[in-house]
Amino acid sequence: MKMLINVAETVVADALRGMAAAHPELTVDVERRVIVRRGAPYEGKVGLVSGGGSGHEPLHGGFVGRGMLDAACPGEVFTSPVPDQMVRAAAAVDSGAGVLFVVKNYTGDVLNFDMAAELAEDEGVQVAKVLVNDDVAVVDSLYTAGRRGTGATLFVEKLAGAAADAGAPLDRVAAVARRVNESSRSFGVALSAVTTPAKGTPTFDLPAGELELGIGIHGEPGRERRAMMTSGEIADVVVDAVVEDLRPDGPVIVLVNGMGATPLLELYGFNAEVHRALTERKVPVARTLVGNYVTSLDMAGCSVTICQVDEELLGLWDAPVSTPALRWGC
Amino acid sequence: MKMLINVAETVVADALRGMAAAHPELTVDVERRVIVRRGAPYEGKVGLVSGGGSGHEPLHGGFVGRGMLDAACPGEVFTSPVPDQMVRAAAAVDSGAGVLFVVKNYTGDVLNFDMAAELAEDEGVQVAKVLVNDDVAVVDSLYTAGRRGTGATLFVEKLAGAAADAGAPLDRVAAVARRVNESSRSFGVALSAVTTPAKGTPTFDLPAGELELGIGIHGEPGRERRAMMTSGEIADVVVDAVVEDLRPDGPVIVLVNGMGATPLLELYGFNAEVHRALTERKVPVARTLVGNYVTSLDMAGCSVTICQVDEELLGLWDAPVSTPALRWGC
Amino acid sequence: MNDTPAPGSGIDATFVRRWLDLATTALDREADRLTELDSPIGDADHGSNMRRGFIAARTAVEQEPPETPGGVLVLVGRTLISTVGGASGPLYGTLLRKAGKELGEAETVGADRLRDALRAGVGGVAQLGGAAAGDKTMLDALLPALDALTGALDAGGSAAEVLASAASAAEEGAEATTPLRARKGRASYLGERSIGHQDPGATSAALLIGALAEAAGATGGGAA
Amino acid sequence: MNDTPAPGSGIDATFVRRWLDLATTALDREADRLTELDSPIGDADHGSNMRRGFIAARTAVEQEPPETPGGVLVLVGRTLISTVGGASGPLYGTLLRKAGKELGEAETVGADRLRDALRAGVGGVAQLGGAAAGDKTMLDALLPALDALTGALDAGGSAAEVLASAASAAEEGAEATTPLRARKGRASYLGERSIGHQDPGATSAALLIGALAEAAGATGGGAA
Ligand SMILES: Nc1ncnc2c1ncn2[C@@H]1O[C@H](COP(=O)(O)OP(=O)(O)O)[C@@H](O)[C@H]1O
Ligand SMILES: Nc1ncnc2c1ncn2[C@@H]1O[C@H](COP(=O)(O)OP(=O)(O)O)[C@@H](O)[C@H]1O
Ligand SMILES: [Mg+2]
Ligand SMILES: [Mg+2]
Ligand SMILES: [Mg+2]
Ligand SMILES: [Mg+2]
Repeated sequence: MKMLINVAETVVADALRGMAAAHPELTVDVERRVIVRRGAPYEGKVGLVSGGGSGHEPLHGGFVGRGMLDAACPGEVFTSPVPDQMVRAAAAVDSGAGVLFVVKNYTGDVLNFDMAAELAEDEGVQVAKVLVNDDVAVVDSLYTAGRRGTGATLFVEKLAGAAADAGAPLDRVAAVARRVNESSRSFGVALSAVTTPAKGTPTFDLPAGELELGIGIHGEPGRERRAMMTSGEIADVVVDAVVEDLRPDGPVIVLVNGMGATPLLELYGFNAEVHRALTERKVPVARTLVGNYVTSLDMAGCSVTICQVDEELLGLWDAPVSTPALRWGC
Repeated sequence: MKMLINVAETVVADALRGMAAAHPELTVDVERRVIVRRGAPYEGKVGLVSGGGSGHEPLHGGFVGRGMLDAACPGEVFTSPVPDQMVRAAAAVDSGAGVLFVVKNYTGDVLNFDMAAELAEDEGVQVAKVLVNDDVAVVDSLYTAGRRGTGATLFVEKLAGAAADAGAPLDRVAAVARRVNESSRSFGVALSAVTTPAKGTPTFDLPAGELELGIGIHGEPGRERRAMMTSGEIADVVVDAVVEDLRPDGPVIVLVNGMGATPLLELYGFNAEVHRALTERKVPVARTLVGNYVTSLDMAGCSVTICQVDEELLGLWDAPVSTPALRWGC
Repeated sequence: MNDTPAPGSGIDATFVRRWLDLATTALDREADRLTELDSPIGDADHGSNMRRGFIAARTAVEQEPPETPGGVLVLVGRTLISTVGGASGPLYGTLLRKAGKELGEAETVGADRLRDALRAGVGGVAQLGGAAAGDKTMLDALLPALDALTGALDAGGSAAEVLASAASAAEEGAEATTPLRARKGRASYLGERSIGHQDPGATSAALLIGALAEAAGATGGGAA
Repeated sequence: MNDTPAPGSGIDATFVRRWLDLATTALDREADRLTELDSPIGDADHGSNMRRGFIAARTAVEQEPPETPGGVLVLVGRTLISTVGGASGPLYGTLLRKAGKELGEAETVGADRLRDALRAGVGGVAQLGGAAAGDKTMLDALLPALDALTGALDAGGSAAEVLASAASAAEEGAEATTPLRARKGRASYLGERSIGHQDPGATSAALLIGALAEAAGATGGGAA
């Protein structure tokens, strides 16, 4: 598999140099792997810090800016960052109002952010954490590490970011973040496997006529393999999965997310089917976002995340945001 | 090759339905294939209309909105639209101030837009045209159809759109568009071939250890095949090609563009090398845009476009824009 | 092909509609091959372009059948312009629109007028696209077809003979594009690398002329 | 391995540094295999994670070598936490940090203290990760190693013998993860589909214990 890289070892550092070059509104510490919103800490504002393995771009670095994250900590490809990064990020963005860690529910992320929270608190930063675990493909029971954090991360970062931007205190921002997570569900489908720079070959074999249902964002196989389906059939399966789990009784925001290599033309076509499927299931759609936002390197495929919203959450969604990858209202 | 589609025949119509569902700020005529900015025509404002084959998303439909296009006409995949679409679009956005057609230099686009311009003028719309032909990979001579229009289309649409937004008359908007085109150069590289929905298999064979230099955005092979290179080496080739042709003597805006399937992580890493290469060649970079903007379906690869800017053009670049795919300042 | 009588006294709207049917069938059958030819030196859409356009044209003609051969050709040409897009849409649309206009209001025309019509159409293509013989385009099938038709006509052949010789000339012309280096259309971007591939537009042009011979009861060029 | 004398009277900082060297070499050599194991049931990074961490740890120890075996282990653990990330970083970091802390300030310790250290480390892993025996994790190599070491010690074996039996137990434990269904870590997402693949973390744990035996002059577990 060909890649537009120098060598596998420097992929993350190279990308950070490139982010620094493209985004003067961000302070990128390439060596220590922390991306901070220029001007942070903002007086009186709760700081939002997230991070995770690289390979999901624009998540998280592309969401640093007004109305979303104050800092992001990119790990190696598909490898959670180390505590040092989050400790440094917390110190850089804490104005005294405290810091919220947005953590996707993976063993590695949880452990590293937990360690970082302890260390940051030792240094006098008040830290709250929210765990994002929206992926209904994972049967949440004693027998798994629990539901993965996927597309809902964007919703949590956006809505909690808007709350922080509006001046809400730490407990309030954390409460919004948790409510968003509880109101969100995701399900993903892969049409191709992922090739990581380190491995150089696809992580699994996916024959021509088949797809994987219930995949995550790390190139892991899903829960089930099926014969290839049409976009309409896939939308039915995916929408069923999220709607039956969330059982929304009000309007939702929908994220129709590309895994990285699926053309936008196809994603928009898929969005039409997702809307059709939601309408058939009597779920009103308040807002829609279509694009590659929570990706899995060069994987072809898509995921759908829905988040049920009330007036407050919808207002937070519509609030101004100005980051490399998500921008409106300012 | 698996695709997230229903059937090849409905790919464009499905995508338009999906755009309509995602973007209430656009009026999407799915049957007649015209995407119009809601509220158009805007009193006294020159209308900007573009279009071309589908498969390059977000170009052009994703650039409809304030400060950029008033309407876009998507053709079939990799097939220029038919005149009826542009005639309808022109009628929908003309406030009496006239309409500028932004046309990428391909035989099909040129012929169809020319026919449309004649027909629209018959209907009383004043039409100006600008031909975008920035691709230095095409040896422009009597023996080719001339340089292709690629990445500079984004610059032309953005800067001419800003001029129109600021109230400039048609001849002035057209002059800006032509100046932007003349100040821009592009060069593209493919790491994989394209698979169109209609064909279902890659348009050409690209073995594991090789890449194509000087490709366009329609899955055509390039001018030359070479052994795979590092991102830094590719940046040197690409930057040499555009800089030696444009010979800029002032600051440039850079578009580091993904062809569709190259992960954003790699694109940012490539951007670092492009900046390095430009700096080594003493070309100052005023602004940078990194992302998938002028794509070629599921092609892996990238292109670089530079546009030399003066104060005026830079101001037009920084002016507010609010479209699905490009948004800032408002 | 034995059940389609030669156009006897002349070429009428029914003849042109038979041609349209045969051409549409041939393009539908050969669409994948045309797209395949458009892959190494193009953008892999010529077959679907032509199929889409001719199916739309046939539908348009069936819905409101014009009464003159010229009327049918003009309607086909207009429909191609409105439904195909790409380079081939305006070019083939112009070919047929100009040819139809040349035939005027006549209800029946002879092979000599057909030659005039083809000449007008081919002239329109050359003017619009700016290509010349040897540029590796549809003209490299159309021009030899026009020449052969003219020659056979001068030699006093029957309509079927005249069209059969046009069909073989078109087919030979299409095949002869393989060694050429493209100078027009997107194949020209490839420079030297365009050599060694048959031009898709010349190939579809040969199919269209073949269908003409077939409509006249000559052996079909549908197998071009 | 014949040139590395058994640790005679006890285990000192030099011994632990020898272990670190051997472990780093083994992980470097086996990195691709570990990543390969992490592909069907994980995210294809375990080998590069472990190699990156141990190379950093060896560098850290070389730059400022601690003088006690506990000191070396604590430094290795801290470095892993600061350089690996993922699940394995905090878990292996905790394993070695806890083990090192258990050894305190002693300059030389016997095999019994090594057992105590391993027990403390393994306990730390279990507590941090919440996994139990049979969950298809690194614990499925570490727990059998601890048991075997304890048993061999009780039976009065030499340090080399004791560590050799720990190494074989770890290796058997790693192999025995194949039929298990994962209940922790990202392999657990796969449910039934995690069955039939050897756990990468258990495999790297066996390499680490193998390097311990190797450092003591027993035949190397580096080939786990
Ligand atoms: N300037 C031209 N003059 C005549 N024929 C042309 C010209 N440019 C392209 N063609 C013909 O059009 C064919 C391609 O048609 P098609 O694939 O449908 O359009 P596009 O190139 O826009 O994808 C070419 O094979 C060639 O025969
Ligand atoms: N909760 C846990 N307790 C113990 N070991 C675990 C746990 N979760 C994962 N592991 C171990 O970690 C290994 C994976 O490590 P690695 O691939 O480096 O991290 P990640 O899963 O974050 O990519 C697994 O093979 C397993 O042995
Ligand atoms: Mg990982
Ligand atoms: Mg085309
Ligand atoms: Mg074509
Ligand atoms: Mg892993």
